[in-house]
Order: sequence, then structure tokens, then C-alpha cells
Amino acid sequence: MRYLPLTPEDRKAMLAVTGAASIDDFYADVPEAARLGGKIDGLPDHQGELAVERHMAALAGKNRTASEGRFFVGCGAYKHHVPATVDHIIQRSEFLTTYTPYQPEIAQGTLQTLFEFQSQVAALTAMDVANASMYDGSTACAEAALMACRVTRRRRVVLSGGLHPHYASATRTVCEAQGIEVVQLPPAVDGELALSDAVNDKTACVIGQSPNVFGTVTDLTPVSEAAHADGALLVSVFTETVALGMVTPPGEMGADIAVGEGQSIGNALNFGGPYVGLFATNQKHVRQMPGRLCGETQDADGQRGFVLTLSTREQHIRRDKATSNICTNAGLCTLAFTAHMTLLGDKGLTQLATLNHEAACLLADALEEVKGVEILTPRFFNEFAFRVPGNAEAVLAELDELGVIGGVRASRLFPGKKLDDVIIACATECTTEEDIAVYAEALREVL
Amino acid sequence: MRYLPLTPEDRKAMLAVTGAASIDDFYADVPEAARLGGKIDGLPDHQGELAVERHMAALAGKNRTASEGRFFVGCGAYKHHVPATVDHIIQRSEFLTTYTPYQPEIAQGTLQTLFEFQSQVAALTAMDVANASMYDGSTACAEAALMACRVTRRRRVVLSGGLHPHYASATRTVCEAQGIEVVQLPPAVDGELALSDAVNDKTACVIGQSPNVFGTVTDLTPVSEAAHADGALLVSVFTETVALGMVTPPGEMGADIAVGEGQSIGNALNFGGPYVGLFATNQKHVRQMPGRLCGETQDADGQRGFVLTLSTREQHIRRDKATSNICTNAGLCTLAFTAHMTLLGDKGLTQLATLNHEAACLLADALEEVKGVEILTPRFFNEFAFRVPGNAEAVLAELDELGVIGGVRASRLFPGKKLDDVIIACATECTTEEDIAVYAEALREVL
Amino acid sequence: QREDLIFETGCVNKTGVDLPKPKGVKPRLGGVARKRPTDLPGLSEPEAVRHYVRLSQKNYAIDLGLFPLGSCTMKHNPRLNEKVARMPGFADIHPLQPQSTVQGALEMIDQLATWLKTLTGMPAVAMSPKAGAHGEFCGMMAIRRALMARGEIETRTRVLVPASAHGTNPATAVQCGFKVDEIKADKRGRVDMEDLKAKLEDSSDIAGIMLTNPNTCGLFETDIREIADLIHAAGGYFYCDGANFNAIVGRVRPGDLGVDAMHINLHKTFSTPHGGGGPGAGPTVLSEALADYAPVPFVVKDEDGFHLVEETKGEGEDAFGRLCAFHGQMGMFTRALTYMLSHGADGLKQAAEDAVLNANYIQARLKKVMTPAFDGYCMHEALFSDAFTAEGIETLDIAKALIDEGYHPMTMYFPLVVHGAMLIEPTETESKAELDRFCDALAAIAERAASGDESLKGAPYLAPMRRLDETQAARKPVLRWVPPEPESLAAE
Amino acid sequence: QREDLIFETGCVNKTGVDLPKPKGVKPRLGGVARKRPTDLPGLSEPEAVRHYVRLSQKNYAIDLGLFPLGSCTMKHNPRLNEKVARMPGFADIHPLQPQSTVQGALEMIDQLATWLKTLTGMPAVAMSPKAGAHGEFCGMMAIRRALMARGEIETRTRVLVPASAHGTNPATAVQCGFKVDEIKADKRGRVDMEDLKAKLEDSSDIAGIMLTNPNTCGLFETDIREIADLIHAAGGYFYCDGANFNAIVGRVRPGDLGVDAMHINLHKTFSTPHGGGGPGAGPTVLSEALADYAPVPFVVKDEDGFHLVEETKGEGEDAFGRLCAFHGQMGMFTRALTYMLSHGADGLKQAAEDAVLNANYIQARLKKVMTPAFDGYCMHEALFSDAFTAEGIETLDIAKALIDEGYHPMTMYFPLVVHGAMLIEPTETESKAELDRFCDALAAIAERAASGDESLKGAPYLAPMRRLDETQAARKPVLRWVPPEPESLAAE
Repeated sequence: MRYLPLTPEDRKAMLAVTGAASIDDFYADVPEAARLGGKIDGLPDHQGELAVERHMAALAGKNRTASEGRFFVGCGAYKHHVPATVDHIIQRSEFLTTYTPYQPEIAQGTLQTLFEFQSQVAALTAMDVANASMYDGSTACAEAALMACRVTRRRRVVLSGGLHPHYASATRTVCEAQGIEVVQLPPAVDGELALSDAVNDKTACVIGQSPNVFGTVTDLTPVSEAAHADGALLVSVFTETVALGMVTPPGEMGADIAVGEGQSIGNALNFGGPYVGLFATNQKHVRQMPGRLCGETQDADGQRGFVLTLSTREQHIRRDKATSNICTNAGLCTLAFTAHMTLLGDKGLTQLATLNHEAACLLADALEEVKGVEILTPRFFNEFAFRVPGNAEAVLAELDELGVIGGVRASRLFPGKKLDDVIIACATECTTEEDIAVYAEALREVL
Repeated sequence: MRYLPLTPEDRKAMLAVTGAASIDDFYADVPEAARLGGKIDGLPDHQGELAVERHMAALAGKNRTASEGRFFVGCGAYKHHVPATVDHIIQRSEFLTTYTPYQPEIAQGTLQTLFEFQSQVAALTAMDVANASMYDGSTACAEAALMACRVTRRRRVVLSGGLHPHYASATRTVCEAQGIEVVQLPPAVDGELALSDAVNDKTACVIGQSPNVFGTVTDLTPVSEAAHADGALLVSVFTETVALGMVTPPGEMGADIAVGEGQSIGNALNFGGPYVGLFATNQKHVRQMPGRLCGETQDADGQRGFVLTLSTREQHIRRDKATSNICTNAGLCTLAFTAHMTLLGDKGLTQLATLNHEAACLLADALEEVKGVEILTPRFFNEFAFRVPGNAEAVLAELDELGVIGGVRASRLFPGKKLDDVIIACATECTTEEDIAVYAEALREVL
Repeated sequence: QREDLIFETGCVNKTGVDLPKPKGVKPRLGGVARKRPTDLPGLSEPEAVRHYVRLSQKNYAIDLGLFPLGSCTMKHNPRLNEKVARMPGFADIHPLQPQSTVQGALEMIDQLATWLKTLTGMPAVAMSPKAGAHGEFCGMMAIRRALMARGEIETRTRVLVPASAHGTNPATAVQCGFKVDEIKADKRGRVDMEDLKAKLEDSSDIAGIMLTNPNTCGLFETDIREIADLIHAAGGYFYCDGANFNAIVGRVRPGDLGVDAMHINLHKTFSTPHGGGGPGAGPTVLSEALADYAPVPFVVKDEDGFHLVEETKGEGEDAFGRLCAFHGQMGMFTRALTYMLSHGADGLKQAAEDAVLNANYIQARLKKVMTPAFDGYCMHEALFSDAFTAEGIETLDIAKALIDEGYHPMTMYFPLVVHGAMLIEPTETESKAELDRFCDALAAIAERAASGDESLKGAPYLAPMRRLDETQAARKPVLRWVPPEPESLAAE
Repeated sequence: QREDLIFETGCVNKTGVDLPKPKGVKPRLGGVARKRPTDLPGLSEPEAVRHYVRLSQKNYAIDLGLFPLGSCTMKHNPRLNEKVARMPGFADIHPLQPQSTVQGALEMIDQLATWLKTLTGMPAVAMSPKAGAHGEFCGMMAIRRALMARGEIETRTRVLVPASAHGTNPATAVQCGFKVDEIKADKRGRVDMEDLKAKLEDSSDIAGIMLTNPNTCGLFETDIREIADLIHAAGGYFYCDGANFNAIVGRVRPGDLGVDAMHINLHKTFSTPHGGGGPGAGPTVLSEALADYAPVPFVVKDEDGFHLVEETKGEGEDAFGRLCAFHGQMGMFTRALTYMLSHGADGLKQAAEDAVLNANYIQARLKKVMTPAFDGYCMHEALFSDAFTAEGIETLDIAKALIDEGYHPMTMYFPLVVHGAMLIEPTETESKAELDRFCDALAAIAERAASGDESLKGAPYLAPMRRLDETQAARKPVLRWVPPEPESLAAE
């Protein structure tokens, strides 16, 4: 087996050194009834690269990629172009195959990158500090709810009707476990506007999203003011990091915690994961923040260096008193994010955001021309909801046959919420004018 | 422009340091009539990655790859599986973006790899020493002819009828330039058998190939004996390195120079290049060998290290007295070869060779069953020639329509040589039993 | 050599991308436009490449040498896995595109699930947990839901956790609303059965146990079946921390040991890259008793093909909702399945055996100069205490001295039940020659530690940096780059 | 740290691949079977990866720092190029598969040819030369064929080559059957026009001239047009060595200077990776006078699409046959075209200008502490002599001292016309900050050299190895691994 360096002779010689008669001696503690006899039924034996690659390629070949044909799906994951350099960097052996940087003397590569990542996320969100990432945007959102409860010592969380329903569900899951009350506002294109009225003096936080799952961008300043007036926090969520190149960042709208999905920068769609959760807050709440943190320090020679820090918040030190059970960050995805963001810089990010917004505006313009279509999203960045006459699922299926993957039906995200005629469509820098024209034409044909 | 780090401000500041008023000052020596005005007509301006990648992908998409469908083309380039590890290694920044290892203190990575490469090629060919590679097999063959003339101080070279005609042509080109007589024997499946009779006491070398371009493997021992009897050298050529896992190597057949194409090990088909020319000879001829050589030595602390050596043969030292004008080797392709060969080892190479041979035998068995087909190659490794009733070009075109790329027509390699009804087909470890069955069935349908 | 931060070398007007010029379309942002730029520095592509390549060389990595991290399992990461994960058919598909267009992806998840269920002998698996600790959360939430279904969630709140457990175990139990009750280890390094039985005397509040097996001392829990029976008899569930599953694949099925839930760290057992701290993936296998309580989404198959069940109704009505957006760590799944197919059932078993052999070889070679924590053979990791060291030399010093010998330190001070613990896990992907070199190096350090060599306190000397001041970092945290004050600039 | 050879760590029974078992098919080798094994050692995949990754870290590379190699042009290698070259549609196609199945590949070659012809202002290009020197050979063979067509090949045998030329120029001329006649450089670092005219007084045997422009002193040949006219008037052809084309792209077209043939090193001007010595690619542009003498194969287009002319008949009847098997370095073509499209016509010109600006900046910054070889501005490389060094310190010592400062040495002792030459080419892909650091480092070394600091003789001190004994290597060459003698093993 190509991954196993021991030869039969090695095994024999090593067994002799251990004093064991056979490998079975090492498994002597296994209850006799649970010892497996021969080989495991139902699973094949080892195969060479060619065979494995063919097997996997055959599975991959059964999927339609976002780069084939016309593709307008967003709602929490976005098709962007990632520079080839990014993949080169994350495939460096020294980044790919290294460990969590607990030994800072031989992990400065990872640590300095994390420090740059934290600094980038803080700058991007206009927050004071960011952690070294969470699993993804949805778990970051859930952790934000728990953190708000710790900070405020309250146990009521209000979710906007514009919050991505998967984020809402993940948040409900963790709150349920701890008996935290969750108030879910009904889905609405403009859902964030209702948050101010839902806050009360028992509320730990309100969670709003901008751009929200319908694409609506909202100034959350009034919400943060209302929340703060009642002693609650504002958690501001975003699923499309590129938007921050163009829209008001959470920190400038009074957010206390900003969380989001960083996939758009540096990371492929990957059918949903791995992604990279961004998590930022203000200085005063740092010690209540979950997740890894990298900080600056000096070595014995006085050289600047970086270490993981504030680990007294974490499970491996605090055990049952930890802020979270998390013991992973999104390592490589973080690196991809940082490398891509470094290539972009403010100039590139702004330009990228503008291209996205323009593509979405042109798409909206084109679809609006189609008879029966009603654009529902009042203000948007790169995606928006629209109503079609009839059933969105059927419309999307027909579009599919014409080579257009036209977006996400709202009923998939909000089942049973009477949104059967709503489609959420997204355009990015990858969307061409031809793509848009084809979509409009196909929709015209279908409706 | 993303590859240019200077900002407009940098340029201004730097110009000031140089004392130049503008960049034009640096080009003041250009004759006025030859100074270009504005932009170059007919060429587009810079584009982003996405646009360039789409352009290139569109071109790539117009080609049929060897991995799609049934593919039986060989004759000097072979479809093999290359382990993913190999590409990882050659994409290491430190290998990919480094220079010729003239500064050995900071190039031991490249140098030790070259030393391993030379050692592998020598072991594989059963020759004493190998150089650090040539451009490809064909130019290695041409250089071997020149070297034989230097060694023997004679000016007559005999090419077998089984030598790959591109190799023969490249050899004729270099010989023509130096007024060396080239005797080309007529194409023949068994062409190497005629070499013994063609040698005389004016002959510098005879060049035979095994497996030859028709796939025939031949014991060249009688040829080397005949050559040596007349004071000539035997140059033994191979285009399929994998064959050396199974057939008698040049060194055991009395070859004085062994040259070959190393593409099969570690390198993709690449539509013909870059490939890696292997070149090996015996100890006594080392100083007449062209190309780079890496040798072992010690550093000032007595540590073993490696350097480029015997450069007094080379053009940058010897100028017009050099053994060759070559100042490149196949660097990265060499590394790919070495990494792949290291993964194989004797055990893997032997197994790989056996799989290739078995696939070709099964293909021959299957095609032989097709009425009208006559297998022409008496002894072969992984490819063979066969005769079809009628025109091979037409037969191949019809096979193509059935999804089978059935091989190379001999008339493409030997135009005007009355081989219009001959096809040379190849099978490798990538060829499945189904591929073979489909080919036989398609051929039956076509004939 | 110091590598400057991008904030020190880059500038906001520089970029390493070329994008088409905007067209000047009328915006629809509704006034929620960014008012000032972001201060994010850009670098040209050559500068960015060099920055990160240089930084990378400051890291140690499995591709450079042995990583003897007990309990963390740093093994070879095959590059075929990376290649497969990047196939556009896996990497370039969207989690919300129509299911008819991702049948291969769903089939892939289903195949991986089949391997996991077969290897563990468990009937169900939840695929969406994003890392090991997330898998723990998934398993404990399933237990929570099962207790709810039994109407006992209010009363059954106590979870037993051995003192030797990973920190995630107690943290997870608390996150799921349980109380932690610690069980002692006995002098064999296993669960103290007397203590366990005492803790179960009043079992009416028992929700379950969280146990690692093989345990964090690198030992197989001899009484595992009895423990399972006791917990089940007490009305609780058995959560097994699967961090060490790699030691027993193909030799033991957790399902045969009475386990109700177990997460599997794909990077530990199935070689997805550790990546400097993630991303992970922690699919969680479940027993019949818990299978109905798995979260959405999950994949089912019928005659029309594969489907993703995304709503908590019908089949998934007892599920506790979502752990996260979408369907889990697809990019890790492709790598893990590729690894499984490469190894096959035979190779996975051989890998487990080689891992155990390598650890026992290290234990045998080092026991003369270091103090094994427990008698007898170990599983896939060898555990030593610091009993052999001279006064004043501690585990940390030995670990840092290993850096100067070209190795990453072993796991230190864990498990907590052994004084100055050193936990060494070589994995199956080390050759005998490499193990011998490592043992020689560590033995030499151990002898220096035994003789009280004070120079160990200063190690490492040869790393990219000397020992870093972690106290300073925590006391006054600097967690992001801030521009230097104009004054301090002037003072320079 | 020493890295053992694969022959010392591997063994013939170990392999890093898994292949299906042979079926036992009856062989058809006809008895020409290998009689003994090959002695090729194998390594498992983890061992092989670690071996080559460790080795790689002993290399310096452009991704790690500036490579000031005059005349060798080490610039940033974009990773997009690597990605494109690996697209299966380019990498996984066979040179002999039917032309109808490779239309995209032929179109790609045609597009690259168009760029090359347009940028050089030349009407034709031969694509198959595999490297710069091979391109020289191609160009000189075309001249040879042209002279044959004129019936003058027997009489026109003399090729003029400046003393400053690359070694390949005289070597190529000789390989093509010509005699070399060296022309002096004048004190401006250009061709000595008096000497040239003297050499042309009897011009009946003149085949041509091989001239590098910008020349190897980093200077534009001021009299280039006059030289071309003189050579043409003498009945000869003008071969221009295109190694330095990168300095003038978009500013000057060689076709406007009277050039008849010029090779283009794709790695120097169009950023294909140097790869530690190759592979290269040296397409050779040709004037109207030589276009008919290009080798086969070449690509033509008609209404049916693209075709490869592979035979020397019809259109190619004057061609000299093949330079090599197949159609040239396709894998390098894809990279070069990707680079061209990325830069565009505007970017390529800017790149040339930045390369020249960077070199002049270095010259300006260093001229106080080092001795510029010639007065005035340079093109893309700055040339210094060793006049400033103290007795006993030579160019080599300065170069090796640069290694300790974290840089690859500059080009040394070339061109031959300058004593102790140091030729520095930064390229356009270095930032001002990087140039400043480099100049500071080199200036400090230069000052030590001027003051006679003897410690320079021992440099490098900080590299993976100290100075290597090249004399020993050449005196008793060890060119391959040989197993240690059993005696010496016993003696150890």
C-alpha cells in the first residue's frame, strides 16, 4: 500500500523489539466478542490512483458545475473567480500539512497569516477585533447569539425575517440546547426593519442581516440604536463578503458583533463547505469571544512574533467553563481568504464589488422587462428576489431545461411560508451580459 | 497590471534617482526610425484572470483529450497515469521558479535531484553514466550521432528502418549542417535486423531502436557486435521508457550510447512537449557527452554536496569548441521523471511494464480476431503495427466517428513509403478491457 | 528573517488583480453605500506570492518531518485527495442548485456514509458536523432529543466524563445543557470502575457518558462493554469520542462495543489535511436508538435517485434542525472517500495496525530512558510521564529541545491524569528509519533532561524564532495591526 | 541537514504506487526480456514527498527573493499560466492524434505565433525550437538553407560574432558548419564599427552576423541599422540573439532593425518558469528572406480549419526538415500566450519599461560604491566591473557574500569584455522596496570588498552548504550513485 512505508521485514523486526509475538498482542484488551475476524464485508480492497481517480471523476462528472452554462444561484454561497495564486499558496506543503500553531517557534507562517486575517476582517467590518475564524457563517451566527447571552446575561434572541433560514436554524439549535428563547420574525424581504420593534429589556440580541437572504441591504443603525436603548446587542450578519466593498460595514451601523460567511473571498463553492466563518466584535467584549485568537508578542531575542492567545476562553484549558466547545478554525480557508484579500486590497475589492452590483442591476433591469416579473427587493447588492406568475419551482425547472440555473426558490429556504412564487437570483463578476440576455429570454419563453 | 509592483509614484521617484527626465531617455540609442509610437496594432490590451482563463479554456475545449473515449495512439509519446504527488513536487515554488544550479550552495535541491536522475537513467539503461537530460528523445538521438562522430572521428551514420522518422529527420538535420553522411535504411517492421549489414569501416555509428516505431523489440546484441567489429558505435534508441521495466536494456546489448524519450515517466502528453531526453553512455566517453552533468563533491566543511561539472565540454566555457550548443536541460520534466521513478522503484516499474505489455497483447489478440486484420509486429512491448484491407487513413477516420482513436497511420510517419494500409496501435495501463472490446467491435464494423 | 506584515508593505492603491472597468450602471444600493474606504492593503501578485511563500517556510509540516503529536494524528496527506477535491464537478457546485444537477455529489456523500457506517458497525450517520467538536455537539444533541422524546430531558442532566477526556467533551456536554460529572482514572490508565459504579448508584439523572476509546492515555478501555452495559442499564447513552478511531479501524467496530454515538475526525482517521488548524469534518455515527434524532439535511435514495431531506418533517421529524448551513464539509468528504478507496478495507486495517506497531516500537525503544506512564502495550500512541527528568527540567523544555533536532514537539501535559505527560503518536505513515532517527534524538534529549542540562531551558535555538512570550500576549492582547502613531514614527 | 539519496533510503522491494495485479497474459516479447532487475530504489509516497519537499527547501527561488541574474531574466512566474498549462485540453492531447481532434491546440499555436510576429515585426516564425540555443540553431540553419538556395553555401562560411556574445552563439555557428570570426567591442560597450568594417572588407565568404541586441553589456547597439545594412550589403544575413528582447518589447520591433532571424526565449520575455534549468522554448522569427527555409512542422489555416504541415514538400520544400519530434514546446506555449493575454500589448510595453527603469535605478544607486562598466544609461541590466575591489577580493567573493544576505548572486564574469564583470538584471517584477533592500545589501558588501575584508573569501556562511569544491568534482567525476563497497561498510 503506497501510503504505508513499513515493509514486511520492518514489521517483523519492529515486533521483535516490542516483544510482541504478533500484532494481535496489541489488541489483547479488546473484548473477545468485539474482535473482528477477517476482512470487512461489503467494502472493496485497496486500489491504485488511476482506478480511484476514475471512480471519483465519474461521480464528479454527474454534477453540473457553476461554470457551465448560465448560473444565478446565491443565497449564502457565491460563484466568484479565485486567482490561481491563492490555490498555489494553500497547497504549499508547509501550510497544507501543518498543525494548529500551538508551537509558535515553528508556526510563524500560519500565525502571521492569522494575524493578517484578523486584521483584514476587522478592517472590512469596521469592528475592533476579529477572531481566527469559525466553521462557517451560520455557526458564527449561532456563536454570536450565545456570546450575546453571555455578555448581557440575558436569554432571549430575536432573529430577523431576512436572516438566512439556515443560519436561523443553526442558531435555534444551539439556543435550544441551553434553553435560550428564540424569537423568529416572519420572513420578509425587508425583514430587518421589524427588528427595532421586537427588542425588549429581556433581549440579549437582535440578529439582522444585510445584505439579507433576499438580497436587501439595510442600514441597521436604527436597529442598533433601539437595541442599545434596551441594553441589547446588535448582531449584524452578512453572507456575501464582497458586499462590504460597497455597503456600509457593520461597525459603522453600531453592530456589537459582526458575523459573516467569508467563502466569496478565496474559496470555491464546494457544495457548501468547507467555508470560513468571520467573527468580529468590539474591544470590550474580546474575552467573551469564542474561537481561536492570534496575538502579537516577542520572542526571547526581542523579535516580533505571533502566538495563539487568550486561550483561557477555550475548551482545552477551561473545559466545561469554556466560551465554546470549538477547537478548530477554518485554517486553510482562512489562508485562502487572506491571500485573495491581499491580492485585492481596497482597490480590487471595491472594483470587484462594483462589478457584482452592476451585474445584478443589469440582471434586474433585464428581468423586469419580462412580463409578469416583479422585482421584490428594494435595495440590493448582487442578488434580489422577484415574483413570477405561478409556481417558482416549475419555472426554475423549465429554465433548467433551457440551460439556465435561474436562482433559488424561496420555498426551498422557507417551506410552508407561502413564498411559492418567489425566486432569489444572484449575479457576480462571473456573470456575462450574454448570460443575462439568455436568462431574460428564457424566462420570457417560460412565462 | 497585477504582475507589475511599481506604482506611478514609485516610477516617478525612481526616474528622479536615475536623473532621466522620462523613460524615453533610456531608449535614446534606438534609431529614430525604429522607435515605436503608441500601442501596437492588432493586439489586445491587458485582461484579468477570468477573461484570460475563459479564452484559454475555450481553446482547450476544442481538443479531444486522451482520457475521453478510446485512445490507442503511441509512436513516441504515451498516455500514462502520473501520480498526483509528481505534480505537487514540480509545482513547489523552490523547484518551479529556480534557476539553473550554477550556485550550488543554494541549489542543492535541484542538484541532488539531477544526481538521482542521472543515477536512475544509468540504472535503467544499464549504462555507466547519464547526463542531466536533453530537450527530448529526438534531439538526444541527433546529439548521439554527433557524439559518435566525435568519438570515432568518422562521418557516416546509419539509421535503421525502425527508427522513429522524426528522430531520423532531426538527426539528418544536425548531420547535414556538419556534412556528415547519413544512410537511411528503408522502413521495416523489423528494421534493426538490417543494421549489421549496413555497417562498414567508415561508419561512426549505427542507430537502432527497440522497441522501434512499429513496436518491435529486438535484441541488438548482434548489431553491436557487428558495429564494434568495424570500429563503429551502437546508438540504441527507445521512445517508451516503460519498456525498460521488461525488455533487455541497451547496456546489456552492447550499446555505446543509449538515448530515449522519458516522457512516459512523470510527464503528460502535452501535444508533443516539453518532454525529457535521456542520454547515457559508458565511462570512457564521458568527456565527449553533450549536455549538463551533475557530480558529487564536498563543501568547505567536508559535507557531501553536488555541483554541475565537466563544464569544459559546454558552450558557456568552450564557446565554438563546445560538444554542443545546448544550454538547457529539461529541468522540471527531469524532476517529474525522477519523482515518478522514485515512487515506482524497480517493483512498480516492472509491474507497470507488465500491465502495459498485457494490455497490448490483449489488444493484439482482439484485433487479430477481426477479419482482414494482420498483425505485422513479430515481438512487441506495448504497441504494434497491423495491416488493414484498404486505406488506413479512411479506416481511422471511420473509427474516429465511432469514438475510437485507433492509432497512427504509418503513412503519416512515412509518407510516400507505400505503408498506406498500416496502423500502429498502442495500449497502456490506462487501456481498459472495455476499451479493447470497443475497438475490436468498431474495427469489425468499419472493415 | 523578519517578514513584514501586508499592512506594512502593501498599500490601498495597489492591487494584484486586474478587473474590467465598471460600466457606470445606476446603483440600486438605496443609499446604504460605504462611506469610506476599507484600509485594506493590496500587493501586486509577485509581492503577494513571495510574502506567503516566505511565510510558509517558517512553518514545520508533515511534509517536512515526523509530527509526534499524540491525540492529534498528523499523518501523510495524499496529493491525490487534493486533486480530486479540486475536480470542478465537486468544487464548482453550489449547495442550493437543483438536486437533479448534483446527483454525483449526493451519491458521493452516500458512498462515504456507507464506508463510515460499515467501518463502525453503526446504522446511521449525520454528515453535516464541521469538525470533531461539532460532531460531539451533534451526538450529544441527538441524545438530548432522545431524552426529550422519552420525556426525561428535565431529569436526566448528568453526563459522566473521565478525567482524562479531551477538553471538548466537558465543554460540549455543557453546551448541550448537561452537567459534567468527572470519573477518575485508575492506575492502569483506564476508567476507574469502582468510581464509575459509585457515580451510577443514583442513576436517575444520568443522561450518558462521554468516553474516548482508545482513550487519551493511548490505551484500549478494557471494560468498555461493561461500561456500555452499565450506562444503558442506567438509562443513559454512550457517546464515544472517536478521536482515536484510527487505532482500531478494521479490528474493532464501535457498534459492537455498545456505542450510541461517535464522531469521526476525518483528518485523523482518513487523512484530510490539518491545514494549520482546519477545516475539519466530524461526521457522527449513531446507533439505532439515536438514528431518528439526526439533524437535517441528510441524503436518501429512491428509484428517482438521491435526495436531500432538508426539512424537519416526515422522516426527519425528530431531528433537532440544522447544525449549520448546507450539507457539511463536502471538500473534506471527497478527500476522505478518495483515501478510503485508495486504502481499501485491507489497507485501512493495515494502517491501524502499523500505527499501533509504530507506537509500540517507540515505547519499547524509549522506555529505558523515559518513564512510561503505564505498563503494557499501548495502542497508537505512547505516553510518558516526566518522572525521569531532573529537578527543574520540565516537559516543556524537552518538547522545545525537540524543535532543535528538527522535530515538532509531542503533545505535552495531556492527558491531565499523568504528570508532565508526553504523548507521542507517530502514525502509520512513518518509516522505521524515520522512527529510529526520532527515537535517537529524543533519547539524547531525555538523557540531558535526566542529568539536569540547564541549556534545555533556552531551547529552541535553531528555529525561525526563539521562545515566544505568551504571557505578554495574553496580558495586553494585540489582536490586529494598528498603524504606528505618528509620534513613534517620528521618534524612530 | 543532510538529505540522503533515494538509493540510500529506498529499496527495490518498496513502491509508492499501487497497480492492479497482472493477469498472466502470455507475453509476446519474443525473448527480449529483461534478465535482471534494475536496482531502481522505490519509496513509499510519504517518504518520497518528504524527500523532495525537504530537498526543495535547499533551493533559492524567485518566489523567495530577487534573482539579479543579468542576461538570465528571472521574473515572476504567474500561477495562472501553470493552471492553464494543466487544462486537460492542452496537457492530455497527443501530438499524433488526428488533426481534427486538436483544432484548439493548433489555433493556440497560431495565436501565439501572431503575437510573436506582431511584437517583432517579422513575417514568419518557426515554433518548434525547444530552447534558446535550439532557436539559434534553427535560425542559422535557415541561413544555411538560404545560402544553399543561392548556391553559395560552399563559399560563404564565415559568421561574425562579437566578443561579448553568449557562448551559445559561436557554438551554434560551428554546429551549423560555419567558422566564427570575432568582432571587438569598443569602449562604449558596443560593436567596434572599425573592426566590423575591417572584417567585411573581403566579404565574399560572409554568411552573416550573430548579434545580441540589447547586447550582453545591457546596452542598445546604437549602430544596429548600419550593421544590418553592412551585413546585407556584404551578402550575409543578420541573426539577432533575442535573449534580451524583454527590454524592448513594445518599444522597438527587431523587424525594423533589419534582423533576418531571432529566437525568443519564452521564459525570459514571456515568463515561463525557469524550472531549475528548463524546459525552455525558443520560437524563431524569420524575415521574408528566410521565411521559406523554416523547418517543418508548421501550422497553416484554410477554410477547413488549422492544419499541420509535416512534410518537406510543397509549401515547405526548402525547409531543412525537422529540428525535433513533434511540434515544439506546447506546454510552454500555453503559458506564454496566457502571459501575453494577461499583460496585453499595453502591459508588455510597461513591463519592458519597468525592467529598464529598475535596472537604471540599481545602476544609479550603486554607481557610487561600485564601478559601472560603461557610461550612460543601461537597458534592462546594469553592468559593473571589479575595478572598485581591493587586491585579492574578486567578483566571486562578492557574489557569494550576496548569498548570506539572502540573495542569489548576480551574473559573474560575463560578458567577457569587462574585467570581473557583474551583470545585474532585476526585471520588472521587483518592487521599489525590494530593490532598495537589495541595493543596501550589495552596497554594504561592495564597501567591504573595497576595504579588502578577507572574510568575504569564506562566504557563504549561512547557506544550506558552504562553498563547494568544483575542482574536485571535475577532476574525478562521480556522476551517479554507486553502492558503497562492502569493505568500506565494514570499516565504518
